[in-house]
Amino acid sequence: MKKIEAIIKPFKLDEVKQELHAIGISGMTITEVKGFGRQKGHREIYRGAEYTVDLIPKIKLEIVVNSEMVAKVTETIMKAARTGKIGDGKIFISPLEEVIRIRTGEFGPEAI
Amino acid sequence: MKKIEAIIKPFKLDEVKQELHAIGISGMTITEVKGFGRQKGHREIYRGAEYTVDLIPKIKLEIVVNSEMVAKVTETIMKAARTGKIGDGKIFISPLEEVIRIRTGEFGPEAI
Amino acid sequence: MKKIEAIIKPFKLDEVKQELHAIGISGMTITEVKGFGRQKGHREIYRGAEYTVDLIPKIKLEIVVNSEMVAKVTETIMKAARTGKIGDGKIFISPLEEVIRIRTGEFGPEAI
Amino acid sequence: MSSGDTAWMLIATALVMLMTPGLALFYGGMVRSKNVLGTMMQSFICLGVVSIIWVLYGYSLAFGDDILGFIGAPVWLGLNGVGLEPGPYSETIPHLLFVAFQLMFAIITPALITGAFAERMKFSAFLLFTILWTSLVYLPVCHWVWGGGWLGKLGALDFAGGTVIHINSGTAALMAALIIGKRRGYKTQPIYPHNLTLTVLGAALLWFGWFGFNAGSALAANGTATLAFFTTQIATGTAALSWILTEKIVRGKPTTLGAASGAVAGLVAITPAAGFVGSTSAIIIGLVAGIVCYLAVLAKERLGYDDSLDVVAVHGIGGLWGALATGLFASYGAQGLFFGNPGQFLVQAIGALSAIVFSAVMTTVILLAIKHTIGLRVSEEDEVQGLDLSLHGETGYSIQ
Amino acid sequence: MSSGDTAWMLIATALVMLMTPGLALFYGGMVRSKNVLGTMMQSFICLGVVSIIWVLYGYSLAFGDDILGFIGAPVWLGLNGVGLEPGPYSETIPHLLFVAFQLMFAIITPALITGAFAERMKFSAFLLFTILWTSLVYLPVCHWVWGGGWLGKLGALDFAGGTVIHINSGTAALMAALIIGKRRGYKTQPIYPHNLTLTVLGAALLWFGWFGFNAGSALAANGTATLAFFTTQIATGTAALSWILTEKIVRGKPTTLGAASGAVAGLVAITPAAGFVGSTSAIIIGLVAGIVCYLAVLAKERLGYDDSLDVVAVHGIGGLWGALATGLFASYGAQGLFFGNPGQFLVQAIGALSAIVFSAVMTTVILLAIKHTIGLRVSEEDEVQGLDLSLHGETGYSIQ
Amino acid sequence: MSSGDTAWMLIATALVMLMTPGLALFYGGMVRSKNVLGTMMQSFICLGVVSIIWVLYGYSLAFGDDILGFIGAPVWLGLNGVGLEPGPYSETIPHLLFVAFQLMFAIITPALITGAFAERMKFSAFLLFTILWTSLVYLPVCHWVWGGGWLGKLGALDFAGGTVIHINSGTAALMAALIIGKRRGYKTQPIYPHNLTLTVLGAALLWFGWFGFNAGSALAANGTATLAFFTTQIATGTAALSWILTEKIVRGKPTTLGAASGAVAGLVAITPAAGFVGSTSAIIIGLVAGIVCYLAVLAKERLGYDDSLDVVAVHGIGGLWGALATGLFASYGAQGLFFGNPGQFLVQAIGALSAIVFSAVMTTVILLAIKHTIGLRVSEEDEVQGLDLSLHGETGYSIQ
Ligand SMILES: Nc1ncnc2c1ncn2[C@@H]1O[C@H](COP(=O)(O)OP(=O)(O)O)[C@@H](O)[C@H]1O
Ligand SMILES: Nc1ncnc2c1ncn2[C@@H]1O[C@H](COP(=O)(O)OP(=O)(O)O)[C@@H](O)[C@H]1O
Ligand SMILES: Nc1ncnc2c1ncn2[C@@H]1O[C@H](COP(=O)(O)OP(=O)(O)O)[C@@H](O)[C@H]1O
Repeated sequence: MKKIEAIIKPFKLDEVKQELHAIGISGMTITEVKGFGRQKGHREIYRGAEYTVDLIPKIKLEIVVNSEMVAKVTETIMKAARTGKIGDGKIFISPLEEVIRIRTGEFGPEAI
Repeated sequence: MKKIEAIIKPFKLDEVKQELHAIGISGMTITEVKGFGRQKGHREIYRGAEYTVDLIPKIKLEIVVNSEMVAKVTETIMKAARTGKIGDGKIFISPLEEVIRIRTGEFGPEAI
Repeated sequence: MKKIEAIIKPFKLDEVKQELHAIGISGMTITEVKGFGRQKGHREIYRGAEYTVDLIPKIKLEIVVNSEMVAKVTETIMKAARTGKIGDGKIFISPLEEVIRIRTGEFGPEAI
Repeated sequence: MSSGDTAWMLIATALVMLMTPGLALFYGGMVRSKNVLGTMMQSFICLGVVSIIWVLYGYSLAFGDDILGFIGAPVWLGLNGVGLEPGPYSETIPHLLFVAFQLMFAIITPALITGAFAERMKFSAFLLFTILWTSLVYLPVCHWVWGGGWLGKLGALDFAGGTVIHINSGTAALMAALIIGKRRGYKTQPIYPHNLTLTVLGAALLWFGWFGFNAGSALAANGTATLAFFTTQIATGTAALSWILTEKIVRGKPTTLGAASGAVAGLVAITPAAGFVGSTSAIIIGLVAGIVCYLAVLAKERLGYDDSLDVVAVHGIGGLWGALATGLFASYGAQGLFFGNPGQFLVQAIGALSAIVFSAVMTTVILLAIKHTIGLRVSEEDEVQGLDLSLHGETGYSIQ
Repeated sequence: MSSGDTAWMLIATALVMLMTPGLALFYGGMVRSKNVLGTMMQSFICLGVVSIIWVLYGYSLAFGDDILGFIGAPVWLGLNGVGLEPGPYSETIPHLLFVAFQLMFAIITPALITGAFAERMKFSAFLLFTILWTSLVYLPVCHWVWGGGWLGKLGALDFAGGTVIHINSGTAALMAALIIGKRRGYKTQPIYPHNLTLTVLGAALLWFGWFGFNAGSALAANGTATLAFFTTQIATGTAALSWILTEKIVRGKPTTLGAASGAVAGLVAITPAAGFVGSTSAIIIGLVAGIVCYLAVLAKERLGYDDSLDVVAVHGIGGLWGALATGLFASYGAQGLFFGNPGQFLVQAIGALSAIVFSAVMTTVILLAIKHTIGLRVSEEDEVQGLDLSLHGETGYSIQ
Repeated sequence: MSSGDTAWMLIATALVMLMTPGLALFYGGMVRSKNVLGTMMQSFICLGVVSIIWVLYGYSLAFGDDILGFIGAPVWLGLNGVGLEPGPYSETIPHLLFVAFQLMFAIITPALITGAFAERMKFSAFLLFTILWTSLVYLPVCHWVWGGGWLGKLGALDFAGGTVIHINSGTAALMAALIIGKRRGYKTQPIYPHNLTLTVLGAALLWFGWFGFNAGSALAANGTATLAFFTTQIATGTAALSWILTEKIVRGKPTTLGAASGAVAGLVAITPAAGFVGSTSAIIIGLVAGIVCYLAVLAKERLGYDDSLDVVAVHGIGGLWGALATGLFASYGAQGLFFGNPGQFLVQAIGALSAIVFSAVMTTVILLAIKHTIGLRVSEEDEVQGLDLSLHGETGYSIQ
């Protein structure tokens, strides 16, 4: 089992979610985050003061999958989340040792 | 050392926190997240329009523990977070290589 | 490649961000979280009722780096985030198997 | 007819109307965010429900020719016969304007009660309750005091509604809290206000509107209106201050919610007295109101009933103090105990007591009837999800 | 001159002024949080733009000596000759006070339209539109009805602006929605209100201010003002209720946004009728307004144009119903169809129709002219980012 | 006594009362969310503190028989002898109503200053400051101008408080900002408004209430009140516009905060002139106010003192411009320089200057006294945590 984390642009969430659903991903966890990277932020003006805001709103998806699904999931995300402009985000893949479903106590692949 | 991540129902947070405290867990980090899974969302109505919101508020706990504590912690979470209804959430366990306490520079098990 | 997660005090974010930038870290992802630990919370009063709030606002940084950068990054965070008082936070280091840049499809160290 | 008095009563009526949305904000800010709309809705929709009742039969039963001191005769059903000429209750303003002014009082009274059962009542049950309570409790008590009924004849002083509105709704609130039961998680989970800026704003609108409530009760733009206006300001400001000073002593910190609550307590307490007392008395009435109502909130915590937004402590106890204080401090147009007329204090006590008993009994009957027919409370699941989504299919905020 | 009438008209004018920020909140709460300031700004800045127009030439073109029934003569440019003595439009209040009162109507009318093109118009285009629309559409129609123009002479009844303000802005809204096109993501992404507490607050301020709007239109503190005041309250409360009951039937849940929207629909519908009808007629007008405007919202969903905040359904349809209803129910100071005067209904229909045609044509011309010169719409990128940041460099909220 | 004038002054007084909570919202929205309640509290509680002072001795010292042109005699302590009959300051309204109206001015003036030291003052120090400043600065300056003191006798024109309220509080704000020092993190961390919808709402309530402030200062419902009302509207709208146009030129974007700030600047500037100038002059006064106050904000950024919410730029500079502009444009009931009376300009300058000097000196003395006794500033830790939690034990929002 692997954990896939993807940082994407917020307005792409619906599309990514739909495409993942289409390839059979039935669960994921979503967090609102702020990203710092190559994409530059925006300027804000409040009376005399000006600020450059370099933290950009992003969405983080966490998806736990069986190892054999990893390639398919990453491809799907890449296709759906891509705009081609700086700031499209990243996908991180990390090892996972165990998954448990709280409701039933099932674990391993069945719990996903 | 392991990292335990648990996605639970928000209103179970207090109970889970208490039970974990009772078994000697003295630290954890909590994030408000949205979950997508088997549990179905709700309908919202705004004038003419209706929306089905399939992202459900959840709480993510992150708890770093020594490997020997993993079983106890997961059991405790499972007991305290369980309602028996769909959407109770998941527990993910992943490897961790190092922990450092910023204040003291301690690392490894002492830092937890 | 490694994933470094740091839980820090919110008002230290700017300093940490700057210092990391100075050592060449060009990307990170930031989440508002609540921490539970040794640091004690505060008391809130609403008419007749009093509450002790033991969840303290913290900032979580996630930084993916090449393995050789890990030491430098953790040192930098430790220096910038430290106040010496309880609650300065933790750094967690975990293995990462793959990184992909969505925009270009690059992967591995190039994608960071 | 006087255009000056009419001008004042037009705007005074508008001011009292604004109090109901002000209350919606005051209450809305104090609940958890999942219940903010459901809570605001309960006040807001009273503007609709009670308006219709008032036209159909409400005004007539409250202010029609007296029947045995208890209720008005149905002489003005559908407001037939109510015209634009000055009417029986005032020489200088159109009869219909008096109807409008009194309507606004009838609207806010059931809205006040909603604070007691906030975060757990079914919307249908709430609507039914409002219709029944307005008809069976508000209309009679209003008639007793202002419509030519027995309490008014007895000489009870109630300048702008301490008994009719605050004791009445505060008593109903207590019964409602007891009958509907505690909120799920009360005392075991943290339940606290989600947006105190709304609450402060609501308190401000209440304060502003209350000038219409109290000074408008003079039914003219004259010296009495001025007196009521001024004592309202002084008592309210003082009560805001005395509440937070007491808090500071008891808890160590003066809170903003305390200042807002104290202001409302002061407004409530000065209501029956406003046009009868002087500035110094107003300071004392406010001072005591801030302290006593705060202590009543603390008492609730011990007694253990869940009056969600402290209607009993603020309106019940505040209204009671105000009614009695009127019997102590009255010196303009009437005399209280401190001005040589102990009988007035007794009359005030009788007035308060009868309102308490009547309201308690009737409210209990109405609520039990609803409980055993359509039910009062939302399901546990709905309560956990929050009224906004479960009853209204909405969420208050989606601020990213 | 009457100090009572002047007192009432001073405060009535202030009340109508408050409606524009009230509208800013009402609309602001309904858009996504990234557009809240841009949306509020469009209403707020009308308070500046239209005030200057009004002084320079607006008042004169609307209310100056009639030229062919169509427009006023430029006799009071820069308000020269307008004094503090009672003026041609009222015997009992200063002429300048009439100017001030009418200014507030001129301010809110273009602000109402902004709901149709919310979340996508350039600020410069909006400013230009407001200047042109006020000058070329509002001033003439206002003159027709109230300034001595042909519709007034024909006998069209419009107590407080059903035709001048609501049909007029509602029609403009429809053309604007069609010409500017749909919001990016309309029907494919979720687009819903970000803060309904603002919307409820806005509706409350509108309701409160509308007492000045309607009862102030009597230009005196008298029986007619009282009647307009009372029917406003009754129709509004009833419409709030009938909207949510219809919702309950159609969708299964009564919503808070529905109650607020229903209230506004009721306010709109009673506007032309306020001083002409009785309480029972007000109930009927409100009842129908709540149902019809809600159905008009549902119809929009089918017809497919993107009138972001339902200006057409609420102001256009609500105003039309009100104008026609005045021709049916008028019984105070004028007679409608149900009171033996079918001719009035016809006149009302003619009034409504001419406003619709004129407004539709002129609005289209103005918008197309702007579209093909400086452009109407923000870039796609700016629309995605939101107006607050892209046009104004601000964000509404940074609440941690 | 006139019921029309009384009606107007009752509501005008209520309108001015509403300005203080309006200010609480205006300021509250501009601070960081951790300080929202603490900031609102400082305005709100002035409603209590100053009310009590006013009854006990404030009114008497400001308006009692003149002593050497400097202060009023303590003839009305506890408001003894102040009745409901028309009093010395107006023939047509109850004396107590004049007391009430003036009280509202005394309340908002110290509240205005709080913007300068927002986000860092101890609540106890703030309370003490408010008591001392009201007693030692406001009361004398108010007496000088309106209570029969030397400035009024000299012929200084101050229709509704440009000198007494705005120059006075603006000067105090400057000294306060200098003495209390910068906020932790000023210029090194981002410090920006947390909720501009509150600020826009606050500006709207200020605007609305200011009609009572300015037009109420006529003390009657007459032509002068109408003039003051109308010029208030025109100057305010114009200033909102001129501020954002200047911003557009300087920074590239017109902001919502700018529109709200410009409106307040316009309100401030027209205050001393309101009943003395015509519509065209009002446009010019507003136009300049929007530009000058915005430039004063930019100047602050260079000068480096931390006047958190720009009280100096908006009230100090705006008030100064207004006072001088009155000496230029006065043409109703008095003549300014442009209408042939250069002497008036000189008198205005003297008035402004003496208020500045007196306020600066006295405020400095008071603040230094507090600083060296109980201390002015919260601890660094409390400042980082925010006033809401550290001083009041509350949080503004817990919206999930
Ligand atoms: N090294 C990193 N560690 C963690 N998150 C990162 C890292 N680099 C980038 N990110 C995240 O990815 C987002 C996009 O990165 P950015 O450099 O702006 O553009 P791109 O995705 O096109 O390379 C950032 O906003 C941040 O959230
Ligand atoms: N594959 C997954 N990856 C990450 N998070 C998941 C995954 N599946 C479920 N979740 C999380 O767990 C929550 C509960 O899952 P759900 O399928 O609704 O019910 P259950 O826990 O009873 O299986 C989801 O809301 C989501 O946050
Ligand atoms: N075992 C743990 N697992 C996950 N997060 C932890 C753990 N222990 C502490 N934390 C996080 O670190 C923060 C700081 O910890 P705390 O015990 O308060 O002080 P210190 O960092 O000085 O040891 C906590 O608020 C929490 O967010």
